[in-house]
Amino acid sequence: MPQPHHRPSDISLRVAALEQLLTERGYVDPDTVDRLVELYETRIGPHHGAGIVARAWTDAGFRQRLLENASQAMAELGISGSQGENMVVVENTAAVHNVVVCTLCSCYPWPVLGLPPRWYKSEPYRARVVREPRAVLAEMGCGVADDIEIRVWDSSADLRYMVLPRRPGGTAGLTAGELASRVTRDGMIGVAAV
Amino acid sequence: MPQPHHRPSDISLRVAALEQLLTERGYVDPDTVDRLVELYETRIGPHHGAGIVARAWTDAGFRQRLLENASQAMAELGISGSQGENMVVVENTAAVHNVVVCTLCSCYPWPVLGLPPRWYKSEPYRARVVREPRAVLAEMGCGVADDIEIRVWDSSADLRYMVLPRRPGGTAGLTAGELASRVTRDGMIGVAAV
Amino acid sequence: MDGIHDLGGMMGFGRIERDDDEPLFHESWERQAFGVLLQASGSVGFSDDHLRCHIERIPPLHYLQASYYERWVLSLEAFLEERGILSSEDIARRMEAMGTPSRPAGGRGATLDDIEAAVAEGSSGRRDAGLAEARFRTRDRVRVRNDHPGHHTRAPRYTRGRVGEILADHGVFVFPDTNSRDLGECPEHCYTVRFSARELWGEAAPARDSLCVDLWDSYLEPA
Amino acid sequence: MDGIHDLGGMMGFGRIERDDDEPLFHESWERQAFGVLLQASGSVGFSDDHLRCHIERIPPLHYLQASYYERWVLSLEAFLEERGILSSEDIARRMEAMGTPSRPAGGRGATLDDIEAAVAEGSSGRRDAGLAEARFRTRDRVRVRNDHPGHHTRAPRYTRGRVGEILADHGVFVFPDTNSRDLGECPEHCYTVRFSARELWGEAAPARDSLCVDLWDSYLEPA
Repeated sequence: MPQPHHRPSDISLRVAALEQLLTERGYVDPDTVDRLVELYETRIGPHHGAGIVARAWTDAGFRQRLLENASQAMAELGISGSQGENMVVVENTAAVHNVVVCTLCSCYPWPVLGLPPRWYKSEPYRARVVREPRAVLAEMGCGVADDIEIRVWDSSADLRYMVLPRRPGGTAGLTAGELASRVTRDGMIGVAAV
Repeated sequence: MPQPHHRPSDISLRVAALEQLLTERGYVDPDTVDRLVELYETRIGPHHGAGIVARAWTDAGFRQRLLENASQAMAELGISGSQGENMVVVENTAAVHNVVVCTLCSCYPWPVLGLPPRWYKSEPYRARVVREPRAVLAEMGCGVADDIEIRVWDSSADLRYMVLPRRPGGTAGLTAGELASRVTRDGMIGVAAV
Repeated sequence: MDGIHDLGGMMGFGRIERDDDEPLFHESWERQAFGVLLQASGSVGFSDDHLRCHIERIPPLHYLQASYYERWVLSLEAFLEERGILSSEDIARRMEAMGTPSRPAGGRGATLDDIEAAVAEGSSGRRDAGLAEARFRTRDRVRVRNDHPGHHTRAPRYTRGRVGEILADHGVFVFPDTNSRDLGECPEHCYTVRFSARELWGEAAPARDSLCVDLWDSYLEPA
Repeated sequence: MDGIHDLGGMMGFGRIERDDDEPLFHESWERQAFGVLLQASGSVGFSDDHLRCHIERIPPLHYLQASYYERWVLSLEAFLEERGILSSEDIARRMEAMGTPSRPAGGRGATLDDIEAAVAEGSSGRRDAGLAEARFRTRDRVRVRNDHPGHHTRAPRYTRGRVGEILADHGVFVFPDTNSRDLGECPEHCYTVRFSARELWGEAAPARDSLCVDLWDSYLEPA
């Protein structure tokens, strides 16, 4: 473990040295590094999750398959991959509001939501949402009525969780594409209504 | 609560400002501040504890009274005071080795040991000695045989603990004063044999 | 509260560093802070419960960065601000005005003997034994309630939900959970509870080792 | 290990700060670190279990000071040093030699589609269901063992000793406690266990709320 006194003031130099050394030793290829990042910058993100949600709202059979075996149902839409090999989708209902966290690190369903926002990885969120989810959700603008159960999912193992939000009212005539644009990343984490 | 961004680089200036303001408002008198500190610099310290230990080693009746009601027995020697109003003395025997900590803050028996050393207040000591006392004691040079019970006292309330170490062998002819000089602060915390 | 201060059992801290021939204070401001806090505690009604309560609220990163006496200072400031005695702004402004540390002139000139007598008196949290009934007796088996209150409390987290035996009843003491919040002294019996190391840390702990923790009556339930 | 990383339920952290219109990476070195780590994980055999294990060993103060990707970097370095691939000194020397950050020239030139296909494949910790027997079934009541191992483990501290109900058996997965220490995959059933909020946090918690935690078979015992 590098000791604190070795800690560089310039982490960017540290990472550059690491990449250079690993490249020289054949463990890393800088071009591949760039393409890997580009993938998350350009192709993988919460639009995947939003598409899944919209499809579930408009296709009862898909919704059923999604809740039974999320990874399989997602594969129908060509969505799969690292940090989402074993997906679980949990459905908000009139009785239950779900919210996802990883208290031990910051596990997150990358193939459907992309990389996590900073707040999801922050100590306050990880520490607080398991103990006082109502206060946290209210603070984040997503108050939940007292008669609704809040169910917090702490992703402590290989399962990765996505919330299927409730379909908002007044959206009967919308297409799946229009519906998808209503779905937010925060809604699929469970800290927003949709 | 002062926020981190208010945190002064110069804590000494902060304390000076605090003392000046509290003096102006009549809550503090700088001369009394000095005398209070002087008391712990010149009069109160582990020599009090060492005297108690030596007396217990040489006076069976005192030892008995000390183990039954430490505050009362100490008062016989004129020792009492703040952070030691309710003292408990725990005796090391052939079967039990005692060690004292305060995991929640750094409670310590001031009237008998003075102010605590830095290591006693440190996170590693507070965190580790309750969970792995054998490793901690070995690391501190006070290995305890496997067939001896280690009993850790976590001073979580108003009681303050002092360990009565075992009297070392070969000290039969010594006076109480000579014995007292053998007793260390660490022995009375329980991280040294004597 | 289950704050960073509740360190018992937390791993990852590494070795215990001991100083050789350690001075009583490492910095002159520590000396001054110690004296100021000791005197102020009496004059502004800043009890140990208040001291601890405000230390526990220091955010975790700041807590770990701060030294022992720095935590005292932060706690006293928070208390003074809460009571409307001094604000953070008062202190910041004064720091700016002072520029460099200096000390005010002494006043009453109490003698060392006066001070020694006052300190020897102390200030016990013990209250009349008749003020509360003991729900437990020596040798009773008790379980520490699995409560996680947000306020100041003195049952270390590693004892919550665990079963031990009452080793001693020390009598009746001011209850920190209420006293720290100015909800009254609400005195209760305080016991030493002895736990086996295995009960607290699991089967890997040495069979004969034990931990003794002092716990107030209402932290406990029959086991 | 019961390290600082095990944050669930810890109090004192304050408000959750959200960024408006947050970029995917806040600094260019984060972008680079993310890519390097992703690629290195495959080429040096740095599993998620190893990543987490070494993050958990970062001393608490340093852990809280470090950002998310900085913890990744520290962990990867610790792993590389442990395996004898690169030492801290190698990195320090190279930093000095470089002076300012620069990037090496690209090599193989994998296409975005190639990379996408590899990432879409993923790398699951799931193993053949026949490799382990399930000791529990859906609706069984289980207690999380009150163990506090010094090594990497995935039962959050707030669940230890608490009773819940098996909500689902997800099949058989590589066991992090052994895999992180190179003691083998030792695959086990992994379950979602549902706890009432009151069981975890005490009677003050809302009666209907619950928490679901994924726990391996050997973390559990019948309740």
